[in-house]
Amino acid sequence: MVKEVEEKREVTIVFAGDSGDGIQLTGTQFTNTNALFGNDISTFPNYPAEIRAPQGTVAGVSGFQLKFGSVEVATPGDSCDVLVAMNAAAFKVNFPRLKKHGTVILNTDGFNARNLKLAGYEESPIEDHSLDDYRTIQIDVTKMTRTALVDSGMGKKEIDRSRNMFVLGFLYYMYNRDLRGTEEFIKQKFAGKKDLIDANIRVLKAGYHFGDTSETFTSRYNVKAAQLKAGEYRSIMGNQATALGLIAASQKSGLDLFYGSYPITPASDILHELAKHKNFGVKTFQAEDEIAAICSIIGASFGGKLGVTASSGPGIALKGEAMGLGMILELPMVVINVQRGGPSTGLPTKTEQADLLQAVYGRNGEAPMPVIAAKSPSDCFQAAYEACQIAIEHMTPVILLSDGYIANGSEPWNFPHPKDLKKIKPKMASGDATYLPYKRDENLVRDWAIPGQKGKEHRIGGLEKEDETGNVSYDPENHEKMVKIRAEKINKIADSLPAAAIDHGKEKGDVLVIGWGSTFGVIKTAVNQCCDEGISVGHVHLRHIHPMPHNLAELIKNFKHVIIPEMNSGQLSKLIREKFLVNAEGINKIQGVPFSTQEIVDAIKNRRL
Amino acid sequence: MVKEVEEKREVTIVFAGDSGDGIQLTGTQFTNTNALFGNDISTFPNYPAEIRAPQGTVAGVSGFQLKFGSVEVATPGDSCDVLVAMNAAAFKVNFPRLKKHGTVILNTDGFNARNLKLAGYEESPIEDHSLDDYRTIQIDVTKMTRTALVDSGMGKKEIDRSRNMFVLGFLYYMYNRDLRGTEEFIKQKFAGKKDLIDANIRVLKAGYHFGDTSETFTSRYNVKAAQLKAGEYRSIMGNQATALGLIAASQKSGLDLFYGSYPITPASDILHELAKHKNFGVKTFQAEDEIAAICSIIGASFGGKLGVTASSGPGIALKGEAMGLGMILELPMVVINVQRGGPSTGLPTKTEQADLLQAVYGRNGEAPMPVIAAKSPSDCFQAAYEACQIAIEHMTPVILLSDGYIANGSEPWNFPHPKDLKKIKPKMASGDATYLPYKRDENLVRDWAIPGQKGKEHRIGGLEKEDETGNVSYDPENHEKMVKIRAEKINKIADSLPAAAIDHGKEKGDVLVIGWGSTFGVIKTAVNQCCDEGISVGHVHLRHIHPMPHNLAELIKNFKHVIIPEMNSGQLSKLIREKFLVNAEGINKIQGVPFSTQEIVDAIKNRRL
Amino acid sequence: MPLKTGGFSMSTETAEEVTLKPKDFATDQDVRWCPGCGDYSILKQVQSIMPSLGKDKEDIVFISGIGCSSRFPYYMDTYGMHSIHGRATAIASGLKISRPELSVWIITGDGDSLSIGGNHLIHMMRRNFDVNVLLFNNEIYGLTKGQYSPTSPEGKITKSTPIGSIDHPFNPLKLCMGADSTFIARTMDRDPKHQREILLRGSQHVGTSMIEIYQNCNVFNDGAFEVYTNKQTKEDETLYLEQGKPLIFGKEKDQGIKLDGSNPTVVSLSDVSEDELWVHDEHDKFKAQLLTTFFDNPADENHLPRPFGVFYSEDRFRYEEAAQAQTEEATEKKGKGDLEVLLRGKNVWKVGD
Amino acid sequence: MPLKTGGFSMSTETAEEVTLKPKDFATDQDVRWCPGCGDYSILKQVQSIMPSLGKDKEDIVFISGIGCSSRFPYYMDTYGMHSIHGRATAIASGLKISRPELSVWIITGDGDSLSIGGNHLIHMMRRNFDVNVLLFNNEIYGLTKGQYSPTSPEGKITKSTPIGSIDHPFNPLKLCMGADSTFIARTMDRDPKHQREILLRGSQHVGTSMIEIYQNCNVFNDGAFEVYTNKQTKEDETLYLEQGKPLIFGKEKDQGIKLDGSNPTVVSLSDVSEDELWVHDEHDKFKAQLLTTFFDNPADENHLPRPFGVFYSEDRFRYEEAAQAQTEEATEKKGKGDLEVLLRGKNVWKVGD
Ligand SMILES: Cc1ncc(C[n+]2csc(CCOP(=O)(O)OP(=O)(O)O)c2C)c(N)n1
Ligand SMILES: Cc1ncc(C[n+]2csc(CCOP(=O)(O)OP(=O)(O)O)c2C)c(N)n1
Ligand code: SF4
Ligand code: SF4
Ligand SMILES: [Mg+2]
Ligand SMILES: [Mg+2]
Repeated sequence: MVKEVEEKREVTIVFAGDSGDGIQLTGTQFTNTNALFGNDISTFPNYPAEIRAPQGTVAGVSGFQLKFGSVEVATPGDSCDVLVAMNAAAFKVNFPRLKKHGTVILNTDGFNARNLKLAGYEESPIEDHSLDDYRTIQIDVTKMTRTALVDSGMGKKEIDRSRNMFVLGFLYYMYNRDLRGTEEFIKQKFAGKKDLIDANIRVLKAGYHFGDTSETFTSRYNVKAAQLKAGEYRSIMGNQATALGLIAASQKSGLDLFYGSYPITPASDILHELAKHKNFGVKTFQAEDEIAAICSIIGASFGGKLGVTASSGPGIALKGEAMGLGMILELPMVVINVQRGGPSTGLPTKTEQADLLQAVYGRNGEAPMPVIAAKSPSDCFQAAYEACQIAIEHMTPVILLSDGYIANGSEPWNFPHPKDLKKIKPKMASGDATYLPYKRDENLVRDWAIPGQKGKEHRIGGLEKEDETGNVSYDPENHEKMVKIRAEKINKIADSLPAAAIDHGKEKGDVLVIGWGSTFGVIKTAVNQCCDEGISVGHVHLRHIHPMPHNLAELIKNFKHVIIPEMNSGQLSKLIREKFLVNAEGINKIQGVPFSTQEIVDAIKNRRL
Repeated sequence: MVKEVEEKREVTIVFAGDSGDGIQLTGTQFTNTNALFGNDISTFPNYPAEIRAPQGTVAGVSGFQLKFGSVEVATPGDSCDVLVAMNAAAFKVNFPRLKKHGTVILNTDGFNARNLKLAGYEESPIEDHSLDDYRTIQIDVTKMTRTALVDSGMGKKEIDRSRNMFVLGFLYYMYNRDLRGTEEFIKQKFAGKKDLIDANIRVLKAGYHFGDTSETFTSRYNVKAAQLKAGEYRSIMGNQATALGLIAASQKSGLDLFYGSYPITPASDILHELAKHKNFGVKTFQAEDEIAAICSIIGASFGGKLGVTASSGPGIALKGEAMGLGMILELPMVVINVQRGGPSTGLPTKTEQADLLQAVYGRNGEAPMPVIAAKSPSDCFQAAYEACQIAIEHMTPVILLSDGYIANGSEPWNFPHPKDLKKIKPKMASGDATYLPYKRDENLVRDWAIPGQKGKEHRIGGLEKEDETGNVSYDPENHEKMVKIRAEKINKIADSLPAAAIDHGKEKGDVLVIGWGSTFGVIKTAVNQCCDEGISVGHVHLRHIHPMPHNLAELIKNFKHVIIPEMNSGQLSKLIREKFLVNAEGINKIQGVPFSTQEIVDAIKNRRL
Repeated sequence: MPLKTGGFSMSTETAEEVTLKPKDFATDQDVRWCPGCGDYSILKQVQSIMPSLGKDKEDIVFISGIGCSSRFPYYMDTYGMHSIHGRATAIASGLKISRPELSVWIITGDGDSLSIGGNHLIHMMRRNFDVNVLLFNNEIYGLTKGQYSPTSPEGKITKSTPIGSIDHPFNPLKLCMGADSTFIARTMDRDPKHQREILLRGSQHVGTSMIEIYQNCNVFNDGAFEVYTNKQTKEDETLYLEQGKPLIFGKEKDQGIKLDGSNPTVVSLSDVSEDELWVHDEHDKFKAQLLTTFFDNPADENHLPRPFGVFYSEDRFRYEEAAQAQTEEATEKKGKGDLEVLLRGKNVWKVGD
Repeated sequence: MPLKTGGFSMSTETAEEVTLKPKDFATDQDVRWCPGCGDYSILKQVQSIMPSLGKDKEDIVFISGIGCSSRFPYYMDTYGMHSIHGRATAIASGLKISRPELSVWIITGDGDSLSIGGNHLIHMMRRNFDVNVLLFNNEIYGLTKGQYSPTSPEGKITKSTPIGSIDHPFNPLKLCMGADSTFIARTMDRDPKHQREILLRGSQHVGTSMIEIYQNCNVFNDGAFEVYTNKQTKEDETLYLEQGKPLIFGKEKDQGIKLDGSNPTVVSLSDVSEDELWVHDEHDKFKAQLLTTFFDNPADENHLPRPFGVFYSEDRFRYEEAAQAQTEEATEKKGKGDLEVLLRGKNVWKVGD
C-alpha cells in the first residue's frame, strides 16, 4: 500500500529497553545508517549503573538517544519525537522525555503483568489513557520475531536475542532508510556463523516489511541529508576519537606512544581502543593502579616516548603527586581526565565537569600545568592532538579534560588527512655542547636528552633544581626564580594559541555566554536560537583553560553580562571572576546529565532582563 | 672585674655551627632560660637539608635564630645583633644576617685552613678586614673546653661534644642569665651518667667564668622581662602545640584520639609527640603510606573515634581521593598539612604556603571541606583544637594548615586551663527512632551512629546517596540537591565563627593587609611599625579560609588598597579576588624562608603611594 | 540501648542473648548482581554463618572496596562501609585498632585487593589484625566490564588485552604466605557446604583470616573455574585438605601426594601405601608454603591438583591487642593522662600575678 | 652521536667499544651521606661492576625513590632519576617497556620499597622486567631521621615507637618469593667481595633481580646487622650459599643444614655426614621457598643461620619482551599502521564534492 511521505528537518528518537535487549547496538546501527545517508547527528547513550541490574526493573533500563537531521545537529536533543520502549520499565523511565503528540512504539510483550509489576505500575500505561495525547504503535515484537524465525531451528532464547533487529528494520522503513549498512554489519559481526547471519537479516527485513504491510500507520518520514561542510565523514565516539588523536600525535611527532593506565569508567575505552593498534608502535600497559600508571608514563617519557595516561575523578586524585614530579622534571606527557559524577565514587556512569579546579590547582606547591578541554565527541581527536603537541613542544605534562557525555556520545566526523595535521617537533637535545638539562630556549623550554644519547648523561629529580644545571639547590633566590620560570613557561604557551573569538552570535551586546568542554553543542544551539529571536548574545568557547587566550579580556568588555553554564557548582566562573574581576554568573546543573537547550535559553533570557 | 651593664629592649642572636655541634640544643636552652626569665621570645631553627651533610661545609650548617626582648616579640627578627659561629662555613652562611656594628663570636678553632677551604674561603674573614666594622670576640672554644676537662679522664671526642656548653655559658654571662635551668636540664638529660653531668656543667660554668674574667669585652647586657599578659607561660614548638591541641580536643569531646600517619618532614614530630602520650587513650598508627594513613582514620572515625592524620605536600596529594570519601561520608576527621617548599619533593626542610589552593580545591568533584590555618607556634594548639571542634560538631573532614616555619619555631605560650576550653559536643545518634544516616539538623549536620549501637546498623559509601536514607541514588535531582546540601553545610559553619576583625592598625584607610598562617607575626610587626610612622594601614588575619567569616567584605570596603603577603605565588589573593571582586595584590615571596618585617613594610609603603 | 565502645566486654556479654537467623542479616536493598553471578552464593553462605559468630548485629562490620563484589555490605544488615577502590583493608585496620571488640569483615575482589590494594593487603597480613578477608576471585574486573586482573591467566583475552595478557598472574595465597599471613584458606562459590565450613574456620581464627573464594563471573569470565566444579573433572583436579589426613584425591580416591625431599609429587595409591603420603598439617609453615605452590595449569602434563581448605593457621600476636596493651602499660606507668599537667609542661613561669 | 632508541641492537653493537673504569661512573656531585654510612660501600661496589655490564654509560639508567639510599643516582654518571617516594619501580617499569635495550637499575630503601612502594615492588616481581632492584635494607627510615620501617624488628624503639614497634616485620625475600620473583639474593655492605659477586650475578640474570643488601645506618640504627659482620659471631650466624654445595657454616665449618621431610634443621657434622646435608640448588623453587624462611632472631635458641647469596633464579619470560613481541606480531598481521586508513575507518560517506 502507498503511504504519504512527510518531510522532517530533524528527529529525536530514544531507544529504550532492558540492558539485555541490545539497545546500544540498535542505536549505533541506526546512527551509522543515517550518518552514512548524510544526516547530521548527535547521540547520547545512557547505560544503567549496574553491570546487569535486575531484568525488567527501572534500574536495568538501557537507553540510547539520538537526534538526526537535514540541518546542523549539535545536541542529542532535549525531548524526543519518537520513543521506542521494549518494556514497561523502559517506558516509565523515558516517557517524560517524549514531546506532546509524539510517537511511542511499544513492544506489547514487554507490558505483561510481570513487567508492569517490576516497573512499579499499578495499571498498564497503555490502558490508563496516559497515552491519549500520543501516537501509539503497539507491536508484539517477540511474537513477530519468533514467527519470522519459526523454521530456523533456533531456540527461543536465541531467537529472542534478535528482537532488536525487528525494531531496527521497522524504523528503517519508517524513515525510509537502506538496510544494506546493517546487513553488512551483521555479516561481519557473525562472520562464520551463517545461521545467525541469516536469522538476523531475516528479522531485520521482517521488521521493514511489517512497516510496509501493516496498517499501523499511514505516513513515513523523510529526513534529507544535511548540508554539512563538504568532505568525507565517518561517525565516531569521543573516547575513540581521543585514542586516534593520540596515535596521530605519536605518528606526526615520530615518538612511539606509551599508554599506561588503570581501568575506570568512563575512561577505560581509550585503553581498549589503543590496545587494538599495536601495529602503530603503540604500547599499552594496564598498571596495578593509577599511581603506577602515571609513573610508568614518566618513565616512558624519560625514555623519549610520548607518555599518556587517562582516568576519571578518583583515579586522577591519586595521580596528583606524580603530576607534580612530571611538572618539575619538565617532561612531556598527557594526563586525560574523562570526568564523571563526583565527589568520591559519586555517579560513575553519569557525566559532570566538576574536576576543573582540581585540574588547575590540585597539586602541592606551585605546580602549574596546561589544561585543555574537548568540546564534542569528534573534537576529542583535535583536543588530544593539541594536548600532545603542547606537551611535546613545551616539555610539560598537560591535562586534557573530557567527560562521560562526549566520551560515549558520537557524531559525524569530517576526519582530517594526516598530511593536513600540524607538524609536532620534539625538542630533542643535539650537538656536542655539554648538555645542561634545564637550559632553556626563548619559550623557556628545555632540551630533551634521552638514554642512549652519548655524552648527555644526566640526573633529574623532584627536588628543587639549580637554574640550567638542574643540580639540587636549596638556594632561596634560585627557588623563587625557578618557580617563576616554570609558571612563565606555561603562560607563554598562550603566545602560540589562537586568539579567543566569538564562536556564535553577537560580537558585543547584552549577554556573553562563556563555556568550556562538552556544553559547547548545547550552548551553541541555545545562543543561535536566541539570536534568531533577536536577543543580543554571544558565545565564547574556551578550549584552553590554562593558560587562557590573551585577548579574552577584550571580548568580555564588549558585553553587559557574562554567564557561564557548567555541569558543576561554578568552577570556570571562579577562574574568570578571579582573573578578570568581572561579575560572571554561573548557570549550574549538577545532575549527572547534560543541559537541555531550553535551560540555557532560559538562562540567557533571564540575564537579559 | 666590674663591667658596666647596658640595657637592651630586644636582642636577636644566631647560633650557627656544624650539624654535629649541638646548635639546636644550645639555642633551645638559651631560649628556655630567657623565656623562664620572662622575656618574650620567638625562634627559628634552620636545619641542613641532608641528614648529616659533609662536616664543615656550607651544606652542613645548622642554625638557630632567636629574638628575645622586654617588649612584644612576634618574629625571630630580620637581622641579628649577635652571631655565634662555630666554624667558617657557619660564619659564611650567616654573616649576611648580621647588623652593621653587630657582635660576632667566633670559635677560632673552626677557622683553621681546612675549615676555610671547606667553606670555600681563599683568605680567612678574620684577617681580611671583613670584620672591621663589627665587634669581634674570638675564642678558641675547643681549647677552652679541653682545658676545662683536662683531668676528667674523658676522650677528646667526648670532651669536644660539650663545646656548645662553653658557648652557652659565655652567653649566659653576657646577658647575665641564671645557669640553673640548664644545669637541671643537663642532669635530666644525662641522668645516671654522673661523669657526663659533671663535665657538661663544668664546661658551662667555664664559659660563664670566661666571660667574667676575660678581657674580651667590657660590657654586659640586660634585657628586662617583657610585659606579657599576666599568667603562666611555657615555651612550646608548633608541632608539639598541634599534638597537645589534638589531645585536648580528644579529652574535651570524650572521643579517643586515633592518629594514623606516615612520616614526612616537617610533620613527623606530631607523630613522635603523640606516641609519647598513650596514657591519654591516644592510639598512634604508623601506616604503610599516606593513603593507608587517612583510610585508617576513616575507619577509626566510622568506629566513633577522633581520627586525625598529618603529612606535608606530596603526602597530602596522595590523600585527595580518600578525603573525598571522608567528605561524602560526612564523618569527622582532621587532615593536617604541615606545608613545606614545593612543588613535588621540592625543598623538604624549607617553609612555604603553597598548598592553600590544593587544600581548598584539590579533590575530584564538588568536595568542599573547611580549611583553617595556624598563625604561630603556640597558636597551633588553638587551631588544632578548633579544627577538631568543627570536624566533630559539623560532621566533616577539616583541613588544618601549618608550615615548617611555625612547626619548628617556638615561643612562650600562656597555656590554657582545661576547664577554660570550649566544650566539644559529638553529634551521637540517640533515641530509638529509626536511624536515617543522612537526616540533618538545622545546621545540616547528620547524626553519628557507630558500631555497637543496637538498631542503628547502616551502610554508607562513596556513591551518591539519597537524601536522608543514604541509600545509593542515581536520581539527577537528588544528586544536585545533595551537592548543594553538602556545600551549604560547610558554608553554615561560618555562622558559628567569630566575625573577622582588624587585628592591628586602622579600621579604615589606605591599605588593608590580609594575611593567613605563619605570616601573622611579621605582618603584625610591620603594620604596627607603619602605624607608628603614621601610615594608615590595617591588618586582618584570616584563620578560617573556607568558609570565610561573613563580614570580611565590609572590612575590605573600608580600604583603598588590599595587599596580601604570602609565601607562594598568590593563592589567597586568588580566593579573595574571586569572592569579593576586589583588586587584591599579592606580595609574594617564594624562597622557602619567611618574610622579613622590612619586606612587608616596604610593600605597604609602595602601595600607599 | 547501651552504647558499647572500647573494651572487650560485650562479645561475651551478648553471647547468650544471640538468637539470630541468617535472614536477619538480609537488608531491604534489592541485590544488584547479574543473574547467575557467583556472588549470590557467597552472600548466602556468609549470612548463614553469621549467627554462629555469637555477636549482635551491631557488633559486626563489613567493609569493602569497589567492584561488583564490593557491593556486598549493602546486603548485610550490620554496620558497613562501601569504601574506595583497594582501601577496605586500610580502613578496616584503623577501625580494628580503635574498636578491637568488633567482628570485622573485609570484602574485596581480585582487582581490589591484589591490583590497587596489594600494598594494604600484604601489610594487613603481617600485622595480623583479628579480621576476616574474603577475596572474591573471579580472575577479571567485573564492574568495569571485563579487563584482565592480576589473577587472570597468561594469554587471557580481555577488553584490555585483545591479543592476550602478558602479565604473569599472582598466586594470591602464595603472596599472602610470603607476607606472613597467619591463616590461609581457599574455597569456591559452587561448593556451599565447604564454603560455610571455611568461613566458620576463618571466623574462629584469631588473627587475619585470608580466605580466597573462587567466584564465577558468568558475564565476563564464565567458566574460569569450570574444571574444579564440573562433574567430569572436579575429583581429579581438586584436593580437599583435612587436618591430619593424607593428601588423597581423584574420582576413585586412588591418587595421593608424596613428598620426596622437598618436592611434592603425585603418586598412585596402587604403587604407594597411604602412610607414605604427605599428611596435611595446617600448623607446618614449611609444608604450607609448598602447598601454596600447587598452582599448576590443569592443562599441563602431570600437574598437581588445586588444594581447597585451610592451608595454614598460626597463632601470632594481633596488632590491635599489642596496641591496647601499650595503652594500658603506659597508663599503668604514668597514670591516666591529666590534661592540665600535660598543658603545663615542665618549665612554667609566671608573668604579672 | 647516534641517537639509539628502540630495538635491541646496541647492547651488542657497543660491547666491544666499552673500555670503562669504575671511576668513569662517578659524578662531580659531592656525596651527601653521613660519614660511616653503609651506602658508601654499596656505591663503590656498584661502580666497580659497571664496566662489566658491557654497556655504554648512556645505555644505563638508575632510578630511585626517596630516602638516603635514593640519593644514589646523583652519584652515578649515567642517566638517572631521583623520583618520588616508593615509585621508582613503577617508573622503571614504564621505561623498560618502552626502552627494553637499556640496563635499568632501581635503587630503593626498605621504607621506599616495602612500605609505600610495596605494591609496585610485588607487581614488578611477577611481571619480571629485566631490571635490577637493589634494596638498601637498614631496617630504619634514615632520611626522615629514624622512624621504624617494615623491616624493623618487633619491639624496636624508634622516634615513632617510643615504647617499641608492634609491627611484625616483613621478610623481604620471602615476600618477593611469594610474588613469584625470578631472582632472589642477599648480601651486605660490609662484605664488598660478596657484594660485587652478587651484583654481577644480578646484572647477568635476565629478569627482575631482587637483591637485598643489609646496610648499616650508623646514625639511626647502628649495628643492626652486627651479628653477621663481627668477627666473634659472623661465621656462626651467616650461611653462604653456593650452587651445588652442601649448606655448611660455623667457625669450624662444622655445622650443616639437613632437611628432614620439609623441615630444615641444624646438624653437627660430627653426627651427620656431608652427603646427607641439604645441597643448595638455586633452581629448586621449593627449596628456595624454604630458604627464605631462614629468618630467625639470632637471639633465639637453636635458630637457623641467616643465608647470604643467590637463593633462587629462574628463567621466565620478561614482560617487555612479550610486549615487544605483540607489537611485532600485530605489525606482521596487520602491516605497519597506516594513519590515513586508521582515521578513515570503515564506514565513510561523502558530503558535497
Ligand atoms: C581509584 C579507582 N580506580 C579505578 C576504579 C574503577 N574500578 C572499579 S572496580 C574495579 C575493579 C573491579 O575488579 P575486582 O576488584 O576484581 O572486583 P569485581 O568487580 O571483579 O568483583 C575498577 C578498576 C575506581 N572505582 N576507583
Ligand atoms: C609521599 C611521601 N611520603 C613520605 C615522604 C618522607 N620520606 C622520605 S624518605 C622516607 C623513608 C626513608 O626510609 P627508607 O626508604 O628506608 O630509606 P633510607 O633513608 O633508610 O635509605 C620517608 C617516609 C616523602 N618524601 N614522600
Ligand atoms: S559482572 Fe560478573 S562479577 Fe559482576 S555481577 Fe555480573 S556476573 Fe557478577
Ligand atoms: S641517616 Fe643513616 S642511612 Fe642516612 S645517610 Fe646517615 S647513616 Fe646513611
Ligand atoms: Mg574480580
Ligand atoms: Mg631504610
